Amino acid sequence: MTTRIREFIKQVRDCKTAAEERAVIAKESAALRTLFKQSDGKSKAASIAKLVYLHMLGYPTHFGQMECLKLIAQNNSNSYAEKRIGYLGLMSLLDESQEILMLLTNSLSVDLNSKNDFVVRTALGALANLCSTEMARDLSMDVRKLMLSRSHPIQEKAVVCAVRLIQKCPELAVEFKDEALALLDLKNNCIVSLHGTMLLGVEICKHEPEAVSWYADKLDVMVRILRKCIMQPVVRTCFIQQKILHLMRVIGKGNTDLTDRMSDVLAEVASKTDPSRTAGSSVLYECVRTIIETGSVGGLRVLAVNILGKFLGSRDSNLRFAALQTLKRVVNLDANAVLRHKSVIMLCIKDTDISIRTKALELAFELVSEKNVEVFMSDFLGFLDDDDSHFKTELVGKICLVVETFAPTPIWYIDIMTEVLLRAGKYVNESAFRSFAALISTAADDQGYAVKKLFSIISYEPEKSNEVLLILSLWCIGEFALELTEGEDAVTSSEIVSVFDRVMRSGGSTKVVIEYALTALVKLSDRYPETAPRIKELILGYNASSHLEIQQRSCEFRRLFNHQKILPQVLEAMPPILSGVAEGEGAEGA
Amino acid sequence: MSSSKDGKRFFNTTAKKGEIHELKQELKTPDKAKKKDVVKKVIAAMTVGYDVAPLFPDVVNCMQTDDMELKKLVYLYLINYAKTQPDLTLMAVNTFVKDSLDPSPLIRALAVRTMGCIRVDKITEYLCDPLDRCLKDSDPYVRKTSAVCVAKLYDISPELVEERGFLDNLKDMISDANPMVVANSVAALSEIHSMSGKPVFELTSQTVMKLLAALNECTEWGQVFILDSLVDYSPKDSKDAESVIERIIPRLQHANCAVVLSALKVILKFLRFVSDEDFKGPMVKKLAAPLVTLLNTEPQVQYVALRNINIIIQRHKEILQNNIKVFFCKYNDPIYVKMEKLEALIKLANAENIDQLLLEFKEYSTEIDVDFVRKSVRAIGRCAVSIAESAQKCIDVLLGLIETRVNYVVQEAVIVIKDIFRKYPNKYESIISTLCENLDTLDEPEAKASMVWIIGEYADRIDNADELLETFLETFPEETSPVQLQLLTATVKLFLKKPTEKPQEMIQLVLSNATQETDNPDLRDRAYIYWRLLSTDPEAAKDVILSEKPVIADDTASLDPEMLDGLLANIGTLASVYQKLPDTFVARVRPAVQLAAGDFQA
Amino acid sequence: MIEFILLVNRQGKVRLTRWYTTTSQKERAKITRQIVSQITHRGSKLCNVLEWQDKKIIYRKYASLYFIAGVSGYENELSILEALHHFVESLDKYFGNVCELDLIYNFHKAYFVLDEVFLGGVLLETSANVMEKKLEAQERMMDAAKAGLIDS
Amino acid sequence: MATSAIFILDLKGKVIIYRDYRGDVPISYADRFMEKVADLEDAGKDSPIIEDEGVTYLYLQHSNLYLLAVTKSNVNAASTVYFLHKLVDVFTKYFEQLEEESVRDNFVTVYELLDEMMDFGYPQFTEANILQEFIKTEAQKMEVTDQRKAPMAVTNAVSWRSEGIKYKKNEVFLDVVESVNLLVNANGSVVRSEIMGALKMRTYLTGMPECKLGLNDRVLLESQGKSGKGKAVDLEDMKFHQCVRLARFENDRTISFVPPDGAFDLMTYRISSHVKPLIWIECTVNKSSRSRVEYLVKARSQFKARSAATNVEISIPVASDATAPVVRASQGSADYAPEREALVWKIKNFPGGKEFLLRAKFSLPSIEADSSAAEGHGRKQPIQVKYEIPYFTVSGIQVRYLKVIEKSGYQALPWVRYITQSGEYEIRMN
Repeated sequence: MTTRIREFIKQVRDCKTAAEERAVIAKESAALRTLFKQSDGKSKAASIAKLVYLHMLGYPTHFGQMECLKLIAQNNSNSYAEKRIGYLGLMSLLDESQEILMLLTNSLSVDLNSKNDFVVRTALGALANLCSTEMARDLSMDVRKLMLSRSHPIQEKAVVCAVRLIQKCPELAVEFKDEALALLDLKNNCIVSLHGTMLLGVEICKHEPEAVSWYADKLDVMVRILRKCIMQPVVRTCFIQQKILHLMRVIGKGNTDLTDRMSDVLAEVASKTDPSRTAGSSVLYECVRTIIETGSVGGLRVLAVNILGKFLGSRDSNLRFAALQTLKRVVNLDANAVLRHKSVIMLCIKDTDISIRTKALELAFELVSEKNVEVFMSDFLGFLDDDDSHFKTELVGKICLVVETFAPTPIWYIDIMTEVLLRAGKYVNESAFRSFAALISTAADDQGYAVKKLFSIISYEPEKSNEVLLILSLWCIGEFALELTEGEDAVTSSEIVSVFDRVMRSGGSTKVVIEYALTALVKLSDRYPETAPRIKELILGYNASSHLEIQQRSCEFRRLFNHQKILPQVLEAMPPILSGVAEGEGAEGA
Repeated sequence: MSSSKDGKRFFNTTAKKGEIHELKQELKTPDKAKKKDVVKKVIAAMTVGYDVAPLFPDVVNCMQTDDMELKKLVYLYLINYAKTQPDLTLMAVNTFVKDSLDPSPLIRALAVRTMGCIRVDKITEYLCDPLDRCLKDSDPYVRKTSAVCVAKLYDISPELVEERGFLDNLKDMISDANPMVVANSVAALSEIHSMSGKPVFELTSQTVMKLLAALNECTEWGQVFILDSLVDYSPKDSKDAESVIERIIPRLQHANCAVVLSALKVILKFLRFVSDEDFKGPMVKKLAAPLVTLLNTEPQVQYVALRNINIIIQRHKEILQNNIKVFFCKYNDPIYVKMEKLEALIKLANAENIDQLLLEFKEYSTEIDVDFVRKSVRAIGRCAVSIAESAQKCIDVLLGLIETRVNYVVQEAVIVIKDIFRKYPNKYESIISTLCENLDTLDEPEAKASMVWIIGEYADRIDNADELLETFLETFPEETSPVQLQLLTATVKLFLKKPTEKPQEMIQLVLSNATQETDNPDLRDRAYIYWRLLSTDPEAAKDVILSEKPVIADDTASLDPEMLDGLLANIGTLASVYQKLPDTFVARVRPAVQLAAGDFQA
Repeated sequence: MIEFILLVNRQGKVRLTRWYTTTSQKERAKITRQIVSQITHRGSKLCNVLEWQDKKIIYRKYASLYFIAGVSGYENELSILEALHHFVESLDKYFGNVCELDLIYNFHKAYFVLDEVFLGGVLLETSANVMEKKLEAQERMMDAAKAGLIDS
Repeated sequence: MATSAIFILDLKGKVIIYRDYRGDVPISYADRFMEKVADLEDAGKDSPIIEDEGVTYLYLQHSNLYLLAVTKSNVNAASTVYFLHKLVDVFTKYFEQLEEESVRDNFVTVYELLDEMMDFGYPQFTEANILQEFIKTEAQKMEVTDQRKAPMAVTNAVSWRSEGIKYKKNEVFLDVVESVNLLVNANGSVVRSEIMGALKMRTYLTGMPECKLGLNDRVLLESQGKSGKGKAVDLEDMKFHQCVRLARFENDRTISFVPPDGAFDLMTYRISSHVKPLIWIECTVNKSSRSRVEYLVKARSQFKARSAATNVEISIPVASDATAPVVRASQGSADYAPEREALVWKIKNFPGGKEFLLRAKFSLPSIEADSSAAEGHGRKQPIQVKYEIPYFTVSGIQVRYLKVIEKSGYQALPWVRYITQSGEYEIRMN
């Protein structure tokens, strides 16, 4: 026997442990399965509601999916109530990946054409929430018809449903042209379906380039409605205003004539909206985005940037977040205007709120250029000791990128990157590592500087160095060892080999480190023949390694020693790595 | 945002306001029973995370009481908030000192115990006199508490401990008549010894005798302290070692698993000093039963035991070789226990038990937990590599598993078969065709790299090796480095073995991909070296690249002997669970000590 | 668009959930757990937007209940916040001084409200008053169809 | 070297009790712990010992609580984990049920106990019966005793028994309980079998009695040259309660002890010699279509007809989404237990040398469970069997004598019972 739903919920709530809960659920699920099997036509609505509850708690409900369909397909006096529960069940239990949806299309089609408005509305809701590409194609005609329904609630749902169908099946965008534009032509524009109409406009424009001009022709209508909205309390109209502003942004992008025609009303919204409550500030925020994205110039843009400045100085962290996010877009248009807020932005990076910090960090990096990179970098390096690993990954990734793009000199590049490798090597990704190697390989004059620096770092405590620092250093030493054994603070070849020895023995060294070490060693043996016996020995140690690549290298290199004649040729200096050769390469983590 | 204010309207429950103030008023009550209730409320609030620090003076005022329970509550409060209110805590000192002179040993001990937990410099000085007194108390309960207090004090101020000579007190207490006092003193000394990095506490054979005497009589926990300290003692000679072992061996019969493991640790260490093989042999046999019984405990304890067993059998495989059945996985074993049992089975596999083991591994390979299944497949491969005479059987099982076509099973099988090929060259290659049927299911780097290697290595035996490799080459730029490296080598091998038109095209493509089209320095190095070899001296290239490779080493006993010694000395501890030496996961407690250690190195 | 709406209490118990993208049940549970553990640890004065993987998590707390929206793309975060508030107001009007227990025992009704406010990942009804009328009408329709189909 | 703090958390990770011993792991680490546990569970890599950024978490779950020990040093993990289990024992003795509510209701007692059981992170004293003499819950406080005195036992060599216990009638009850663990492969071959034995004692004795127990232990009998008489057993690994003098046992295999008052486990032992499975099950599964399944189960008793197994319960796994099984059994009753995903077949009395049959039919839903939704426990359930056979031990172990000597010279009556029961009795299914 199944229990009444209220009692069932109470039973579940009374469970003290997860095991107890599982037991209660298992019993109830078994009872439901038995009930579903008895096809006595009794109402199963309550059981479907229980399924929704079970699903919400994360338990399997697959056994009840067919029941939902059966409930929907019923057409008797109770059908509205039962259908509604049936649809609720499906919307919770299913997602568009399940095949059972194929069976649903027919029921939906019937219900969309029902004489009962409530049934139509429920079906529209289910379609919008569950829509798959096939359903979108099969049912688009029904929806188009309903978009012009005289019932407002139906029309409203149909419009949003259309948005959803286009999302699922973009080629439908054109088909909705007539209805979409007709909505804007309706007399006595009812504010209610306007929201959906604008949404639909945005969606159609996204997929159909032509559509921008259809809507551009309707700009006057939009401006008129927007003006009307401004006169009313913002809480009532904020969503509509935002959507109009959004559509204006879409059609105005790159069209100076159109943006000129919008500028008055945009200025009006920007100056007349009261930002003290979320409803108002959300409109203001949307307006600013539209001004900036459409590329407005002059006073209007100054107005927009000033509003963002106010947001940035606000005590409300949501406004600060919005400002940081939008200023990032302003940087391309007018970096100086944003740079004026630099101190506040840097302060935000130290905020206690990770959301604000990450956004501020992104913005700060947008601001970096050749001119100011050194100043910014000293700030950035200061954040390296942060203990949030997500933040640090972001930070290090961005530092590497900036260094690569704006480094004034190779020496500076080398200094900054070694510091980053030393302090946060495990956050340096593979592509940054490769760019750094490429830089060293091309900066002929500074290779000595780089290799000496790296050698001194890893020879101090090789066991404690991180993998990226190690492989970079080993590779550089293998390639540019000659720079190391010459000039001031020269080291001997045997000292170099000793460091390799330590690195390879250290329990913490990974397979990749050993691979790099082997190749570097074989190069060294050619540069410094006196080290060859010792190196041979080291290499030999790996010839029975169970790791494929290590064994292959060890065996090959060992054999190579038998061909002394060709060694110098085979192991001569590698050609410099020209940067940007491998744009498409997957940059997996180091 | 202002609308968050109107948000308060919804879903609201009654707000708690002025609670602290209310408690403050209530604490003033003269009624003793009521006072205790209020302090309980304060502690309850503290427990759920309210900041009740503002009540500090009011709570401390309740400290002078005859009510034991109230006193304990106030002390508990003090421990929590002393740090935030050092000055006010000073107010409590007098009561502490008074309590340390109380006629009741429970109160004396409580005072000393609590004072040691208050980590406020100013207080610490006041602690010394009472501590000094209590270390010599007539009641053993007070003495055992005071012994621990010395360790507490050392943690706050090592200087004070040395100044006041408390270390000598502790050392004297090893001769105490009460076993618990001995045990706590030894625990405190051991910790101080390792914290200070100085030879504070060295065991002599006399102390060891005293400890062994106390061992029989103290609580189970005290036994653990004593046994753990004994591991630092190095016996004078074989006889000395034997006599200690004989005294400790009864501990293996103890119901407390920590006592058993710590006893094992000492015995295993001391056995290394024993030269008499007639003593050693039977002794080692005695270790099996207690280890096996540890597998009939709670899962968490089993886990610790299994991690330790997996260390012990790397040195003494013989102990458990005849007991493999106890490591068979049961339905209710948690996954962490199953994984460790499996590991033990792999380590204990030999030619005699392999048939039975293969049946088990096969059973596990059809389980649901992916990691467990993978490890089971890998286990079969590892057995094939380590037990030559069973390789064929293992391969048969693996082929059976490949037939299930379960994606991750196939990938894992490919990975281990590659190792089998390298262990037994020219023996099992007939199965290559079966492997080749499953190319399209491979999507993990390690499995892909293994398959590519197999194709390259046996290019001359696989008729369509070029076609197979070509399918992998299509995605060369997107592959991970390990796969790229294998593709590079395999293509070179193919070209050297079959220098026909197609391989020639392929080698061009790979070499240009791996030199000009990449910025991976390692891959480039490899490719250039191949390229130069091929262009300067193709015969040498053949000699170098296609050279015979030695049979791969068996890495079942993966730890090196030095590491293993370190872990064996740490049986029962976290180091054994992590299978890492303590200094790799324990942060140095004291910066001062760290400096000293640095000095020592330089 | 809004990819999902989530309503959980401070202990992480799910009270309402609606997903507008294809996500397996296991994935849903995982995302829910991760988000809840992050959000419940955030102080009350921090901002109501949290960047998480490729999404923005926008949430508001009402007493012990969190109303959460997972959003992808270039959305107006402040607008989503206002929309969540709008949803809460609708619930309040419908249940009359709504409390967590209403949502627990009448979860199906709460879903009906949710599906009138948000549809397919976008805000549907923007007026609280119209909303109230619509729900009332549906309620009458339900009653007319069959009284007490689901006991409550 | 020692535990930094002990936490008691609810299942959502909310701190109920936090007892800080060392001040180096603050309360906020409870959050990190919960995140880590959830992450590992998600990845199917749960472990009772977790390391994260230099802090180690050792924990176990008991009813709706987590008991958690944290440390930053290389602690004795065995000791710490075992200590957590001891905490469960002690709290359970104190509060009867250890769960969120009982901890909240008795939090003052919990703090007092944590104070006495551990000092500076070193485990100290965990004998519940002695602790109860000077730390009492609200409910126990009615009887007034002087709480200002620690019982002698806390620091005594005999730390498990107080002095001055008095009984009018001196009695000892000894239960010899043997459990048979069995693991059988799907093909019917016995993979593993062993006997786990326990001697459970309840003593009601006056004063400080000395007890001596004699068993038919082969090693002992042979050393005394008595191996010829009667049957002797090989007790492989004996583990004793801490009251037993281990050194004495090591010397001459004498089991001598001063018992605690009341109930305790005197010893456990293990015998891994092969035993014939006492109840044998065969199960044939017939899947006629994707959604129709039939089971045929045979149960046979393989012990002498004069004994009988009681309360036999055979649990046969079925799919978690099975619908309405139809079950027929030749003996006893069989029911579908969805919470166990099994058919449970109960037979009250199962005499030796008999065979019974069970047939079951059930269907599965036409729509298959989304594999990701079925939170599979990652294992295939075996057939499990429970039973008890009174007046019988598989090993043939016998108590030869139990002597009680007390200086007052009273006579104590020993009562001995034998029983065999199923242990982990698993038969794997295909």
